[in-house]
Amino acid sequence: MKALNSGFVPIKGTLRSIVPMAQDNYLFQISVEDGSLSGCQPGQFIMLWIPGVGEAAISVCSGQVDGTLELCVRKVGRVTSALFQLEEGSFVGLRGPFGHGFPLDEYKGKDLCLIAGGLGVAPIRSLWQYVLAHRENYGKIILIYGMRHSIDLLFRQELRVLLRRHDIDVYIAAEEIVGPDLPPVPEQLGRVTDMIKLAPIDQNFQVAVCGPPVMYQYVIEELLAKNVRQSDIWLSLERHMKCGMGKCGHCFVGGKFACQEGPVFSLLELNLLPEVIECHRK
Amino acid sequence: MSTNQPLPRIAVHSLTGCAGELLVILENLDKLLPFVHVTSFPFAQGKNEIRPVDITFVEGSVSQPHDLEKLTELRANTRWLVAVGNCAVWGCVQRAGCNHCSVQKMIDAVYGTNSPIEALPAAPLDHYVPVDVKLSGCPIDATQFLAVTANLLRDHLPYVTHKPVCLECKLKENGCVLIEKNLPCLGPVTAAGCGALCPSVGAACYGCWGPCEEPQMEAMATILSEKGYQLDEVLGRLQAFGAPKELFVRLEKS
Amino acid sequence: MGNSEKKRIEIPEICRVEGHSAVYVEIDQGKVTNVQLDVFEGTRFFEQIVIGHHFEEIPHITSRVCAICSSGHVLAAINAIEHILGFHPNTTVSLFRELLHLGMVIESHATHICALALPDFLNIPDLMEFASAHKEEFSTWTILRNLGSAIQTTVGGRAFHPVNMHVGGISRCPSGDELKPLLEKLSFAQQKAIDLCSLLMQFQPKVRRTTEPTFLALIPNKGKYGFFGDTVKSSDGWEQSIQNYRDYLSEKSVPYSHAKQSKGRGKPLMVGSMARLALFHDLLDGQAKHIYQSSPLASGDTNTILNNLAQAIEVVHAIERAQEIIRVLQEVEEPQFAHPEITKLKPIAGSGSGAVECPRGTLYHYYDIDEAGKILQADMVTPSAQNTARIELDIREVVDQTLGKTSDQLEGNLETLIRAYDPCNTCATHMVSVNYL
Amino acid sequence: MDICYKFSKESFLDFFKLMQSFGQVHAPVRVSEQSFSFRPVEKPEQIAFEALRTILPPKKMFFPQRETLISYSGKEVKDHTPEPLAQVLFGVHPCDLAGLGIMDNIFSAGPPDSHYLARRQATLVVGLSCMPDKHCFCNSMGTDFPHSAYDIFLTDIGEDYYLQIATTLGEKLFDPKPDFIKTIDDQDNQSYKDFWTNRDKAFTSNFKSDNLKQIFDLEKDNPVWEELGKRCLSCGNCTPVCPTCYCFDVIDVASLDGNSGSREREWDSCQFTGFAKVSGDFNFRPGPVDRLKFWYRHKLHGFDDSYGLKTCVGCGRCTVSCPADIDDIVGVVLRLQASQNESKKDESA
Ligand SMILES: Cc1cc2nc3c(=O)[nH]c(=O)nc-3n(C[C@H](O)[C@H](O)[C@H](O)COP(=O)(O)OP(=O)(O)OC[C@H]3O[C@@H](n4cnc5c(N)ncnc54)[C@H](O)[C@@H]3O)c2cc1C
Ligand code: SF4
Ligand code: SF4
Ligand code: SF4
Repeated sequence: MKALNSGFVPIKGTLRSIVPMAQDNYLFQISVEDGSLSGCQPGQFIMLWIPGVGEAAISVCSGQVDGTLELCVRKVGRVTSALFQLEEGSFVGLRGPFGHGFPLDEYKGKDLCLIAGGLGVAPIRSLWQYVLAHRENYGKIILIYGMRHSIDLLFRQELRVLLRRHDIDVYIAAEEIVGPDLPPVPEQLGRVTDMIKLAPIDQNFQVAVCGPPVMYQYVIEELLAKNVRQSDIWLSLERHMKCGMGKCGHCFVGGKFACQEGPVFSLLELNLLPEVIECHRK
Repeated sequence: MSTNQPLPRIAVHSLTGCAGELLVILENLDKLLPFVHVTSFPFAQGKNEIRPVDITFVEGSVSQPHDLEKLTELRANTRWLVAVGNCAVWGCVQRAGCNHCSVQKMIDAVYGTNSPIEALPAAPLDHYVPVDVKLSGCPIDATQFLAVTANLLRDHLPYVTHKPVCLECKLKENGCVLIEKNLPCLGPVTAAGCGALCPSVGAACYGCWGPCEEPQMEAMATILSEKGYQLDEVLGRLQAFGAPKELFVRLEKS
Repeated sequence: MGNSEKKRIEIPEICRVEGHSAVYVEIDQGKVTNVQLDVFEGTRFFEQIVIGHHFEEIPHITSRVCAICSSGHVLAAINAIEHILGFHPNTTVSLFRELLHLGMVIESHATHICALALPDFLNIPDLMEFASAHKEEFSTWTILRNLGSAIQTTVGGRAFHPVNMHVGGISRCPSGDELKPLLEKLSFAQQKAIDLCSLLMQFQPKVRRTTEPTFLALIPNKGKYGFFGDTVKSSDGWEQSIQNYRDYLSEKSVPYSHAKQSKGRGKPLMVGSMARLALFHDLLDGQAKHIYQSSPLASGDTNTILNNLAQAIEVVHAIERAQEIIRVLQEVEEPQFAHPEITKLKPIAGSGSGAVECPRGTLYHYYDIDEAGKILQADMVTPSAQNTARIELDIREVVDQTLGKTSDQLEGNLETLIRAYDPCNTCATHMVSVNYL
Repeated sequence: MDICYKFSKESFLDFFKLMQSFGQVHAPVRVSEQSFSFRPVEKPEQIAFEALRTILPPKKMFFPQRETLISYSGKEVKDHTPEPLAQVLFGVHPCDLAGLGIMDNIFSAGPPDSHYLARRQATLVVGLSCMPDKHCFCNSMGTDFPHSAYDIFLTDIGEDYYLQIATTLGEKLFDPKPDFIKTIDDQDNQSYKDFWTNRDKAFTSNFKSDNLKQIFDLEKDNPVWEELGKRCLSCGNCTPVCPTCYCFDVIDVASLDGNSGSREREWDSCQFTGFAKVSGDFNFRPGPVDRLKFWYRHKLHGFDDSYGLKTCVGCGRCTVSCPADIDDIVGVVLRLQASQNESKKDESA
């Protein structure tokens, strides 16, 4: 066997545009030299590298990736803060795409419910862009998007457009109205679970979920109450990740590497150890 | 960095401590000098101005009102405040001392009851002001200091972990002194960074880098008492280098 | 300046010394009425901190009194405790301890001479200029301090706050292979140290005081110039066992400073390199002896400024002695892996003292231990505390002589004078009261 | 089929020289009263043949404790995949061979790890038979006999070593066949068989491993976990010493010039608090109980899903390296199995 190239060498990317969306949440557009990311699927992620600082796992946020991709990032720590300091034209490194995204084949011909909590909207957005671009392949489409404060609403303009469409049912609610109102929706106040209760979801739906770790437990309960099958609930799990290649072990969850076999899993696939869904804040 | 930009400015100061960090910084100054402008470093140079700087390294604990005034002034004049050394991060041995004897009692004993001299119970910097980066060590590790400075010079937060000394000890492939020699090694509850210096020479870690992330103090005490160490001696050892009292609440109850 | 004028000279923070201190001088009717050396380093109460700890922990804790002379505080504590427990280390252990100490002496003296004192003679305002405009001196410092720190790292396990030195011995003897690179470094640094002596001999002292000092230092073991011993000798002609240090050293606190002052039999003392050389120069050999004989020190000049030169001569001596020790240690037969040389000591109730000659002078540690091995009482007397009264006296004399000159120059001169003592203010402020009987 | 020969222990030096002709030899060396380590050796006398387990397993040869992955200067990124360097790893016991086999699987699966593979492929692995002590339980894990991952294996059959050659790399070493290598006869084959049969009998630790998944699933709330969790120091000693633990952290090291630096990886441990933390400080395994349980499951059946492997090879390293005496895998499994049997009895009663 001959020596291989290290999977740790990043692809060169250039920061093309930076669009503030909400406080500490920006949309970054990055162009990639060699087009090697063009096969990206909704739900997959890349490792974004800021030299000298480190890498962070970031979901691909645009439905289609050719020369450029979009990343929606929240400033929470070292790498993300360093990204926020960069200017247009800066160099960043990218590795990926990694993992299995949402099961697009499985979804074909079925009703879809996309559920996003907070920043979880990032991969969900790539999914809605994708399914809307291939609208004819799907049945009903419901989008549920909840957040803590209305001021944190991301993709405001895009959602306004979606709200006007008749081929997608959009539910948006915040737990509290802080700052500007939400776009015109019937119920502004509430949690994701309240919207699941309201929405006409039944056992024929395929459901895609992404949100903060605490959300999953409650969303699953609500969906099961609506008779959605475990095998039809698809969860995108956030785990600590260092390599993306099923080696560093940080994302190992219930017998699986989230980075390679996930981050999207069907509830049925997941070994129901407490640590898969439950989490603690310390 | 382009060459016509002014160099980032740094300041190095000490409150109450052993000057160890000053010494480490002084000894590594030749590596730093091409990339920084030292605006103040009273230990090492005669001309010192207090003015806004990018990074301020502060050694020592806050142990008297004068320390506090100085710290407040330094904080107000810096973008990044870096606590260097166990004294600044945890309070080191003088904080442990304050655990078993009140400062006022000590002052009275030394300088008499009417002494104008004031002292505060030794405390780490973050008891009084926000601290951006904590770099423990007694003394700090020069390599880590330079790496952290390299990040700060670019305005980036450095990656500082608080895994236990045992990790470094095993990476060096030392025989475990806790197991092989029954020594009271505190490696399991002490933050790594030193490169497991003590176990590497066959001695017990005595905790000079301060506690690791979420140290399992109760388990440590159990294991040491099983080896025949008295609980009060164990507690003394565990607290000697400034580990905060809160970590021992449950232990002291039992 | 009119004679009736009241004047106050203040140096609110003395730079380029270890720790924090200030000087206040009050002048009235053309005479100095008051001199205060205020050490405002925060107090740390080490004698209190160690109480209740097991004797095995003490060297690690007392090491933290001061980074610059940490090995001294470690060895003084070990000496005191081993004295109480009646333990005598074997030759290997003693030699390693001495080697560690020499490493500290080299590093401390080099840093003091080159980085803290030389800028006065060379008129260097800041480090940047030191590094760029005086490459030669800067590199001498680098070479010497790297040497000192390499010795301490090899023997003690790190550059200061050694991890390898314990009550009862040392936990891992460095192997012959590890010692070998030190020999190369030592022989390379030797010439640098000699050159440094010559450089210092060129400078004219800026100040001169009048009263002859009383020197005090440990009589070195084994009749060779060195830093360990059990008895002190005074230039006033008396000798005393360090076990009775309270009989000849009085310590008092002064209201204006966090540091206490010691006097020897009621007189201000001078301890440190100059004291050691003045008392024991006849025990020197090799190059160090040569240099001493050609220096103003040999002709009895006791100007404080010459302390820097005395330190440089001690560096030359330390380098020669370290080479000698390493050659002996290399002969020690060695098992396959670096072996421990340590005895687990059983606690015995009792009390006693230990002392070493630190770079700045004699350092005393005293402990009282209970039958479980816990510290009941402790006392530490540092060289800086012993020198303080003498520094104040010097300041008074220098100010008296120079009254009338511009205060700018005077302040600079005072700083130079104080710096020559290499006062270590963190050492000086460790203390808590001990009630003498 | 392995090619089999033998050589006299007296001619070990010849064998050693042969190994040296391939590359630098690494073998177990005594580093303290009780411990051994794989280190470079220059002569046979340095080898500690009596070493049962080294502190760190042989994985460190291919997956070093810390290594540079890439370095950069400006936008230029340099790959640090090592140049293959011929070396010999001597004295690997069957459990460690099994461990290497598992590591080979993991590091070549998915996107393969070029760093591990480059070193691994250039290394000649020479196995050596051993006699178990009370902490060995490779017999329970089915790793007590050399299956794979070696090029050459030596079995101690008294005066001689029984020599098995399993790969072309190994075969080439004996081409042309040196004089000290002798052909084997029936007597030698019998001695070989006797050795392994006797060794089988020497095990004192034992459990049956066919129901591990079952007991870990069913006994996940067994009080044993709380009991162990209370003692666990979260010191992470159990993971670096494991032949099949491979978790790592990746660290960017920036240079002072602000323009260059490197990315390095260093071994990490799932027993540390921060290991599974995600942003917002959410932790999926916040306490020692959770982490310990995770580790036990992962070692004893975790890979039933991903690779179809149990990753514990029964070397006993975690047991002897745990300062809290709680990594007694045999003891824990036996206790869990006993609880299972109890509950079965209760039900039938
Ligand atoms: C599959 C996946 C997709 C993600 N997609 C997005 C996205 O689209 N947009 C976005 O803003 N964020 C996303 N994240 C989260 C993002 O990776 C983390 O917030 C980021 O790594 C934090 O990096 P940092 O250096 O800024 O923070 P740090 O300074 O490293 O740490 C801040 C906190 O984040 C935790 N953390 C560190 N590394 C990781 C990690 N690799 N994964 C999770 N938490 C970590 C730390 O424990 C700490 O609590 C995603 C994570 C995963 C696993
Ligand atoms: S010697 Fe100390 S630091 Fe090293 S593994 Fe043992 S307990 Fe941990
Ligand atoms: S092993 Fe422990 S006591 Fe020793 S240097 Fe490291 S942190 Fe300090
Ligand atoms: S199981 Fe033992 S070795 Fe592992 S982390 Fe816990 S105490 Fe340390």
